[in-house]
Amino acid sequence: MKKVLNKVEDLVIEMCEGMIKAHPTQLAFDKKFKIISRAKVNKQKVSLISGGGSGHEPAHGGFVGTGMLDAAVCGDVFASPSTIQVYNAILKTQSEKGTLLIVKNYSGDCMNFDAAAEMAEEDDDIKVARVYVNDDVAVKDSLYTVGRRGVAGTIFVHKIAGAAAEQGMSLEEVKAVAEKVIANVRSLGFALTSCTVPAKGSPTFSLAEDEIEFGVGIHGEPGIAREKLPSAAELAKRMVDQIVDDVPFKAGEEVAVMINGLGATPLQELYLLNNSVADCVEAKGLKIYRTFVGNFMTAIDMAGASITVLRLDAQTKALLDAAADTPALKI
Amino acid sequence: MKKVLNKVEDLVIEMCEGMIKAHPTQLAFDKKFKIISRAKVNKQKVSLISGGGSGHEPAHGGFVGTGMLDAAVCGDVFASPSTIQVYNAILKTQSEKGTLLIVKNYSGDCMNFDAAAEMAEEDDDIKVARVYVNDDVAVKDSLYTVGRRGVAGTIFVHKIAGAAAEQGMSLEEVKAVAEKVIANVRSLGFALTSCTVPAKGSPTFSLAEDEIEFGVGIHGEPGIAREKLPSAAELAKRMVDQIVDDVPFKAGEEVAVMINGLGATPLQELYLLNNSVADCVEAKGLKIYRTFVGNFMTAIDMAGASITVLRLDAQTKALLDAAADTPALKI
Amino acid sequence: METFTKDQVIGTIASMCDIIIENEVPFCELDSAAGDGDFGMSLAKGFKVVKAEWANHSRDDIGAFLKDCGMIITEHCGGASGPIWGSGFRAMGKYAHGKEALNLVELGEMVQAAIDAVQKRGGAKLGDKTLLDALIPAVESIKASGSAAETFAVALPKSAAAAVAGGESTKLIAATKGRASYVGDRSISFPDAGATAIGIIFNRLLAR
Amino acid sequence: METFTKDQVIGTIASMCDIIIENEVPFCELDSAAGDGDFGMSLAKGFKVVKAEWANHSRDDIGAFLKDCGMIITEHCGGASGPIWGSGFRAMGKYAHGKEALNLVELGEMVQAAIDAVQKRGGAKLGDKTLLDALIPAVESIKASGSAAETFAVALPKSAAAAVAGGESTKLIAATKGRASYVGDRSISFPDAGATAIGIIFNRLLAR
Ligand SMILES: Nc1ncnc2c1ncn2[C@@H]1O[C@H](COP(=O)(O)OP(=O)(O)O)[C@@H](O)[C@H]1O
Ligand SMILES: Nc1ncnc2c1ncn2[C@@H]1O[C@H](COP(=O)(O)OP(=O)(O)O)[C@@H](O)[C@H]1O
Ligand SMILES: [Mg+2]
Ligand SMILES: [Mg+2]
Ligand SMILES: [Mg+2]
Ligand SMILES: [Mg+2]
Repeated sequence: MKKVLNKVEDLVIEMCEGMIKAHPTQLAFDKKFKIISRAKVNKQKVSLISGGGSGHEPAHGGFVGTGMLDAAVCGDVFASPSTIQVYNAILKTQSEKGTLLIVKNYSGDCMNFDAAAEMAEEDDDIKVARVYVNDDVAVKDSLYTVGRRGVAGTIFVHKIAGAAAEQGMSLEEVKAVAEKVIANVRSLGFALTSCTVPAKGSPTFSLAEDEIEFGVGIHGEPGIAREKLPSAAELAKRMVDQIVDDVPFKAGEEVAVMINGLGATPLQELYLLNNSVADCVEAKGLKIYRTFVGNFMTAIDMAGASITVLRLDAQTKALLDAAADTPALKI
Repeated sequence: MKKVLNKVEDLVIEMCEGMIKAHPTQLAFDKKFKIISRAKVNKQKVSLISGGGSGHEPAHGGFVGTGMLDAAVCGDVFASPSTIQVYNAILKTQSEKGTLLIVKNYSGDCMNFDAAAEMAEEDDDIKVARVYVNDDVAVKDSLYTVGRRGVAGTIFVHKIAGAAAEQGMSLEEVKAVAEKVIANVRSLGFALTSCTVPAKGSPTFSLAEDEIEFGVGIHGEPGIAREKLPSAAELAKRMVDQIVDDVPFKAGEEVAVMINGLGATPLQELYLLNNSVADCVEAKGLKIYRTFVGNFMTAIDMAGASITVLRLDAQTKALLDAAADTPALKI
Repeated sequence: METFTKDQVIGTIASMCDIIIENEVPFCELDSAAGDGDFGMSLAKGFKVVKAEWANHSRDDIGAFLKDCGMIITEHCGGASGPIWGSGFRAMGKYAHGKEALNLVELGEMVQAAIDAVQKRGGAKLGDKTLLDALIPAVESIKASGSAAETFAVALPKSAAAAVAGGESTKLIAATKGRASYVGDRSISFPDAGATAIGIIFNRLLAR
Repeated sequence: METFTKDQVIGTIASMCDIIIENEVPFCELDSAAGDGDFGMSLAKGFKVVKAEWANHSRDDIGAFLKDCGMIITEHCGGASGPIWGSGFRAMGKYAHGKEALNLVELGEMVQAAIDAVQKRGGAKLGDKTLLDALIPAVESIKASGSAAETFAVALPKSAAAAVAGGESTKLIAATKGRASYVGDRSISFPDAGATAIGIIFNRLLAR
């Protein structure tokens, strides 16, 4: 393993402190509970908290700021933050209008955020609502499973629910907007290489020089199939087909598109992929309202990318366009 | 080589088109001469043109927009755009106030931008000024060499000269500001892995699992020394020392810091590096006015990073803080 | 009637901490095949704190001791393991409130309380390819031994064997809960990390 | 007096295109040691267009033909090679304006014009570890042969040998111009890509 690193066990703390030093007027960091929050809490708006394991940078700390999150709770690499950490984030950003937890749908995250919400409701009478993002179409959703996992689509939930909260909507309204985004967003990812979890020190899986892992998540979990590396155009077509047919999105609808790098794939390739993706999305009769290309929800140092498509309506379009001022996204 | 790619020879064009599709209202693309320019040229301000070989994304196309560049000319991967391409960019963005070319100090780039400037001055009576960015302290500057090369510090020149142009300054004034930035900016980089030039298909150099190449540029050229991977803190100390002692910057002065990823290094490591860098810069008695962490000037898919420090004064501080709205940098 | 004393319970938890810390890497490897490879680390992280804070846990009774352990696990274990093992320990603490010793029937009831809490927290049931697939057979075995008034010496090895068999059985099923569920049928033939770990911990405890 | 006719010049440039295109990969490798590995590609890119547009170049005289080639090289060669080879060809075109044939003295003067243009554009001189280190000895050799009224058959192999020796000599020096200069002393022991290529091209032309 070759990384810019001091001691592995200090990674999350040092990374968060490096982030605070880069954005000292915007962000604050609680070292004990590893909470990145806005430097100044606005008690008059619904508070938005997200978080999860670390290793997804800039998610989630990079999306803390005006128009998006109020706090991000940082677990260890790929491990949900504990109930106590989340509980303290709720206390720290407590507002008059209540708190919305934006949880990526993973057992660990759900259990910890749920338990923390119950604690805050029972012990501190804080109104806490929760939404679970589950945009990854690589995972089959059925009654018998925990359902799809949450990946890059989470950023659209942060952005749109964040704008709703900033406009002064009630907890119920912000939650409804977040759920509308979740119902309309789908993603799919692929890996050219595994990531390396620093504490483990070696890649989680290995791929041959001409192989990809199709349908991966954001933790180095295996995807749904291992296969030969296709061209960017073939990859785009197949992924867009699978995403668009899942909801399904219908011709004439407007969408936002996100081409998300998983950490080690350069912008060069992401923009090249967007070239094909945009064509495929338009070939489906969809109208691209806005596109985001970059590293938003990564899997440490994995080479690969994910494609996210979000169906928009007048309300979500306006909220997507609303001002946001965070380290990783400014609009 | 494992990349998201169609045909290697179409890479630059497809990447540029993917960029335009992501930012259709902001940018325009001239396919024949591979020029990314603002969708709307403002003829009342000095035009700023930069560019160079491709492979440094988001540089330079990502910095085209209000408050920064007017056009970026895209060469093939790591090869300067031709004289004719640059000449056409000058024509395309011609303004009443003249044109400033921001050239990274490489033989190829200098020769092509110089020849293009002469062509535009002689054939079209366009006032063209030029500045050469040479911030890399890894390279010894002497009377007998071509001098230091231009790396990530170029982004500060784009930003600050861009703001000066946007404010309506004359060509002479914008050039003077750009030269002030160049005189006060220094960078140093290191690589954990080589990059892979797509047309070649294999890494330019190879490093052992515990080795870094210290003092690399942004083209996979060898650095100044190959050595054992130090800790992030050691790396930061040594690099900051070398940068700060070069000018030299003096205690009490205010600086901007950029931690620039070379393409495949995740934000996690960049923020962790910033944590150490900020401490080292402050230990030198310098005051950090503003910090930028991210991928700004990459070497395709190289793992590694560079550190840039820019000494500021009242004028450059104000220009650094001025509004900018480009795909890769918004202020 | 034969009982497990408070000191024996405390000694068992001390051994359990050591076993979990020693197995950090192998437990991570168990989680690599279909999970995300951090199970050993997440678990060890909390149990290391349990050990570091050893002198501070209440010794008032078995329940108070287990509750203090449970709070630390909830705070310091990462991932899914924090709420699962934390709520399990806290539930055992609640059950054993005021107790100075446990007979076999009580031991069974206490572990059942842990299982109920884990099910309440995570919503999994037998056959979902989680550590419940080892814990449930183990507790059923203890309960049967309790009804048959067997000695600890007879009952515990049987229960450990049931846990191991339960862990083995997870090889045959596709995960439906936890991270391994995302790979669906590709999780078949790899046993669940949590369930396998339960079998290993039980056996090592017996060996001490 | 012996001369090189317009058709011979055109034939030589045709061969030169082929040699450069055939050597795309080896020329890139020459540039990998201390440069950025793209020299072969950059050069070939322009000469491929010279070939593709072959029928469209003016045949009015040697100068017109070389100038058209030079314009294409300037437009389509990437990197440093575009302005260097482009200005060289354009300068030869200017020198040979109106000429239908060249004697040895004129050939020397024409190559000297190219060298002057390259020096004007790039500011390098002999010993800076650039292609000038091959070109300058080669042209000096031609000039000497011209003064001595040698035949082409005697003069050209001598000039090619001087180019090769000049290329070899770049091994001993640290680059001060071009990308290789950034590695300073680490460029020592690797010959300059451009200078080595000049030697190879001269020799291959003679072999045809
Ligand atoms: N909902 C659940 N109920 C009970 N046990 C679960 C549940 N989800 C996961 N587990 C157990 O947790 C183990 C994984 O723990 P860990 O690696 O810490 O979690 P994470 O999935 O957050 O990485 C699994 O092997 C499984 O035994
Ligand atoms: N200033 C210069 N004058 C003359 N020749 C030069 C100069 N700079 C570079 N060269 C030549 O160009 C060659 C490299 O060309 P190329 O690889 O196309 O350029 P780049 O440095 O842009 O990658 C060098 O080997 C050298 O011979
Ligand atoms: Mg985990
Ligand atoms: Mg080059
Ligand atoms: Mg796990
Ligand atoms: Mg080169």
